[in-house]
Amino acid sequence: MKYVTTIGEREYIIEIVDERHIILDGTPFEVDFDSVSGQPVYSLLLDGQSYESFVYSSEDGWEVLLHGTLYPASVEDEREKRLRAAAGGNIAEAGEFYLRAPMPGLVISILVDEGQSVEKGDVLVILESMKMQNELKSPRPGTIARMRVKAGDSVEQKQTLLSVV
Amino acid sequence: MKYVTTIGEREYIIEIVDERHIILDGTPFEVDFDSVSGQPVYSLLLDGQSYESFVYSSEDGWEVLLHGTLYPASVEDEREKRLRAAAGGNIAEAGEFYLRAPMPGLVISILVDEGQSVEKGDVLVILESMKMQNELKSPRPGTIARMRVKAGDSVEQKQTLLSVV
Amino acid sequence: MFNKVLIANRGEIAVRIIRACRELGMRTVAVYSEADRQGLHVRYADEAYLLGPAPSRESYLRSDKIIEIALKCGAKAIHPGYGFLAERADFAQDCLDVGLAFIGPKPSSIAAMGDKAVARATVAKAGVAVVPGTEGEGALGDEELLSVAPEIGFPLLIKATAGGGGKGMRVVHHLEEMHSLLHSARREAEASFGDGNVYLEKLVEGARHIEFQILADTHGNVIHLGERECSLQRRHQKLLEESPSPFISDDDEMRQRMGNVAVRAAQAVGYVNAGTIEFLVDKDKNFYFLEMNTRLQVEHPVTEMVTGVDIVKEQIRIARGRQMRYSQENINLNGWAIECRINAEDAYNNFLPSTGQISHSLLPTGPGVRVDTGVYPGFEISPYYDSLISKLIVWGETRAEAILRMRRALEEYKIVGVRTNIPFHQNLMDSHRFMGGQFDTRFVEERFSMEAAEEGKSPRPEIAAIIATLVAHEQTQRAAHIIQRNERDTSNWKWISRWERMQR
Amino acid sequence: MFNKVLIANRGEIAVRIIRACRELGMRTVAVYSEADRQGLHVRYADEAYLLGPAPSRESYLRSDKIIEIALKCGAKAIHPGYGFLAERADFAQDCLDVGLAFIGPKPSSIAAMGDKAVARATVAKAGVAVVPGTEGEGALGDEELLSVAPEIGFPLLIKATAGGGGKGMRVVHHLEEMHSLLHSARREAEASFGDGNVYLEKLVEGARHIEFQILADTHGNVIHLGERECSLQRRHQKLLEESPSPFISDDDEMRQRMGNVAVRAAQAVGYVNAGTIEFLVDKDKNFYFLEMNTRLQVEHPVTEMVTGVDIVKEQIRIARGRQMRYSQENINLNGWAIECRINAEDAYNNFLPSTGQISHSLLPTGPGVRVDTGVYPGFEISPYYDSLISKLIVWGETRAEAILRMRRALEEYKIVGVRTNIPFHQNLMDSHRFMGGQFDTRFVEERFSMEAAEEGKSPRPEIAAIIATLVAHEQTQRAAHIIQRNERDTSNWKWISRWERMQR
Repeated sequence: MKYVTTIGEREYIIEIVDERHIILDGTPFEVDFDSVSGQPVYSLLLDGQSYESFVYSSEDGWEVLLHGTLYPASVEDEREKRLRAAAGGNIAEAGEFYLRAPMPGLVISILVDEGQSVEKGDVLVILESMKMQNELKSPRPGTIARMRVKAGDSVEQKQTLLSVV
Repeated sequence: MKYVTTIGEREYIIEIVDERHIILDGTPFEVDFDSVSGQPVYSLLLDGQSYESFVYSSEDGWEVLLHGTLYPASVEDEREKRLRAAAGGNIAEAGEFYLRAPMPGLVISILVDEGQSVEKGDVLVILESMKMQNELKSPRPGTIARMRVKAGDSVEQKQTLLSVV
Repeated sequence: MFNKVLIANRGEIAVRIIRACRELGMRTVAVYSEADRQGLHVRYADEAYLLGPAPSRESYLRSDKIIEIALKCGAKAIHPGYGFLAERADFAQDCLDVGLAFIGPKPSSIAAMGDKAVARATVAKAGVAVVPGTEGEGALGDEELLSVAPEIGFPLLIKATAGGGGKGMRVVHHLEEMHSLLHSARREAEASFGDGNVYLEKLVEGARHIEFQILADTHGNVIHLGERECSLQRRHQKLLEESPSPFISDDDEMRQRMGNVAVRAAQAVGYVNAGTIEFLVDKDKNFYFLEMNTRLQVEHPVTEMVTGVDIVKEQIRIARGRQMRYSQENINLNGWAIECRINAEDAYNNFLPSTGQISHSLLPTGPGVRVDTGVYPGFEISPYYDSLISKLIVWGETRAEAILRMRRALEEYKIVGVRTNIPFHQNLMDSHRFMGGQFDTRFVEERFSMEAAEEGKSPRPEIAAIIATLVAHEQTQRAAHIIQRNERDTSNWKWISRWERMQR
Repeated sequence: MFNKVLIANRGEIAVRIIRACRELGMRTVAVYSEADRQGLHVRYADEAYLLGPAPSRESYLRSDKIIEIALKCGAKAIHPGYGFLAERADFAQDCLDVGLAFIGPKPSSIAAMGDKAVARATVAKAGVAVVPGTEGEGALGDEELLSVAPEIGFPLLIKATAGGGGKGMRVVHHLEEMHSLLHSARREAEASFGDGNVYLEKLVEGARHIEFQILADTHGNVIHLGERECSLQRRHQKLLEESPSPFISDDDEMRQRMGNVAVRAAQAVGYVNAGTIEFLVDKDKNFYFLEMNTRLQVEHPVTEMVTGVDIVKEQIRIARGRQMRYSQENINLNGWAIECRINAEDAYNNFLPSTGQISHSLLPTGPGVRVDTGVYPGFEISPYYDSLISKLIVWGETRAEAILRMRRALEEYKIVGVRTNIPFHQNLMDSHRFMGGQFDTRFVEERFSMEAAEEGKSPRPEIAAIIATLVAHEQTQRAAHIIQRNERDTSNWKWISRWERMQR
């Protein structure tokens, strides 16, 4: 099975030959890969080099935490890649962004109004949790839509607060 | 629900009123009982006194490990108790005893022959595991039957080695 | 003399205090909120009583209920830990009024030091230098504060009068922004301490935060246990502490000078039991009294590791009216200790608190490593309390050995279920400025970023790519229910564990 | 000078050594059997290579393969840990022959001390008293041993020439039983060391086992790090060690006298690196040389806790040709340390080994507690290797504090999935003879029983009865699928966790 894995700007062509062998950009390696205690912690032996990392699944793929560094990665098999190429561009980027509560908490204040246009990095909502006030920012420029909460509301984790179009 | 629980010589009448209340030999107590992380480790708050213990299920009931002391306990609801009274005596005591390997290992030697009569505590088999030689003894007097293994066999945990009738 | 102690706290510090009592042969009583039934302090204590619902105001801040429980269960003393009721003079007084020993200072000392304004005035009278700021009582209104601000000069700090730990604290750079900042500071202070009063303080830039541990007994003995370096903070929350301070290091003359001032400040309020004098130190080694924390500090273990003094046990002995077992001459700093505060905060997402159940954890162990924690696999990190999961403390013969040991301990430490700031500490350990001891209280926020830190390191994106691919591949196979038969023994249990995960 | 080390071992000691290398900035190479793919040493090392199937002879005893791996991966040194190849002179020689540093003594020293008979002759020549036993080379046949036995007198010990750790050791009370005991001893020795040779030794009754830690560098410096009390044994397996020994305690004159003899014994074989001289001490404080262990000891941490010396790091420095960082004057025993060996053995079932997967564990933490372990939740305890799960070590200012601390640590320690001997240690901590330091090498087997120990304590059968009943009740309800609705919040997650257990 052949995969195209992207980290940052760089693309890696990784072929999984069998349980014990892979080919990375044309170079073969012996692998012994195993999760630890069935947890999202993985132990990799790559030609004898021992690596251990956390792997989280994220909105747009995977996050690999290795030796105190986090690598966001997207993994596609060749078919998927062709499909996406056909569809053209990243839909997520163009589509509507939903701001969700990263943790349960109390909405202290909302700094924008519906229809207001915002820049990337603008603070949209202040959410209090664990006695700390946390600023939730806009990931991209756009216009505020669907205001779902108001100051004083307490919200659940992942609850949608508002959207940016 | 009413239970009769036996530890050693002593019998305790324990009525479980609801999630939070029990009656022990006529005395009511408030209880908050919970397993820790879904493990066989239990936290008991009894009128505010905090106890923590392991609970293992054993052949003839339960074993409670509390503050470094092991209490073998048998728990019966009243119906069971009546049934047993009717049946008369402990069947297990009278029945055939199967000696099972307490852990995987290698049978070093068998010190008895089929048909031989043994006393309680007689060594029946020597089993090697973790580089240690372990003596497996007879729990009661009887006669050796069904010899299932021979010296040199390696055996799995719980595998039957022989029986005493 | 009491021998049954109620611990009016939760989490790692409640566990720490229960252990000290245990080791002194005393009975322990825990109190807990509905969110903490499975807390370690409930499991480890001899007795445990429910306070109420999860929110602090309905549980750990219910001084009336706590005292009622103490009287009912026959506890003769109360240890408040830190936070919650630890620095509330009225609570300490209430304890004494009903005949309970309060394991801490006299109510009058708490009151004197608890109101930062009074505190500064008091120690100033004793000839201790203080940072410029609002004098007089701390209950000034916004208008007064806005008018006095220019005299102090910008940048300045808004601090909660009842505060501590950065709660309700704000930095003001211009008069314009001050009004809104006052507003949010008061709100946060109100939420945290039930007291919205704030005061102003000159912000000494490029300053270090260095504090001295004080012990004082009822026989008039007052000593200090040397300093703790606490400059590494984010949003005025300490993240890492060490003892000694690399800034003082082997300048024993400075250590003794600051220590003597700290002792004098404590004596100025007739202090008894354990306390901490916080100083601001500028680059020319001038130091100013900042505040006194009239309680056990989160970071007390680094002092224990280098002095060998068990501070909590000493607190209890002092509260029992005993003499301290140490005089100033006995106190030497041996080796070097570092503490990393492991918080349930996502180092890669603006340090947002992370909640959830800890499904798995692997603690660092071995020589020179100490972990103080109140959580374990299966425990739920709730949003109700602070995000401190554990304190990872290491000792080394030298600072270099301590740093190397902390690196391996951080790499070993695995916590699954919530995101943590462990990667932040790992990057900090690798930063040259930290290794060189070149940092001030603004370092983390202004001169340190995860990205920059990680650029410095030799990255292994290709390894990450391989791991991500193997995980994705495994997932695809699971989805397709490909369970291969006749696997070699060695990989059988691999399939089994996958199967288990499928069942979850 | 090497900076990449291969660790030819497994379990807690491999982890211990990897940590020391890490903290010295060296790269580490692990080797593992098919049963240990998930071992901590594999996870923590920079590199890891498969040796072969689970049985030791096909993996950890494959010296040829280990050396081959070292050369292939560019490791320049090998640390053997304890057991396996640690005391095989031929292995040490093989390393040197191919240019690998062996982190341990010279092959000649291992050979001299490894054959107990030669060892005794050697140190006797150096004027060190030895226990009466078979002289000459140890390869005597059964007939010779049977004939010489009466001269030594009964009771006597049969010990494996290649042995250690009680493997292949037997006590003989009468000539009649000696033949069969010789047989089983040789068989066990063969199985454990691949060498069935045994020798005889007078059994000094009421004796204590006290050993001295030796450090020697290549510059001719030889020092001792004080003693370890190792009398608490079962079937000649050490269960608990402490330093100092309560028998020597503050008798510094005796300590120095024994220490000097230990140093002389080490010098007699030109010893280099870390080693241990074992003595038998009778009640009149006469002491006899027993044997020298030419390796790192399982119980080395208690010495580290009281001396502050990191013995493994010192081993590596010595192997790199450096001078020791300590001279005899620097060595003082500070406070008291106790180590409990936590074994996968059922304390209530004749200490039978217990195997299985560790499903959950909660480590004791906090001040003065150290855990050295190679296992974690999810790890499988296999029958292939010894039953040591972890070493629980505590430090206290006094022996009393250490005992109290060990009690609370043992109570905190939770291991689910295998039975352990933790209850044994808990009862030992409560026994008056242990507290009083009144014990010899026969104490555990002859004067200590779990039952008797537990009778001493205030039993709580009614609490156990309630717990058993509640568990049985819960099980009945589950079986009946009674899942009550509309539970109060506080007990919801209780039902959830029950539900989860139902799904398992």
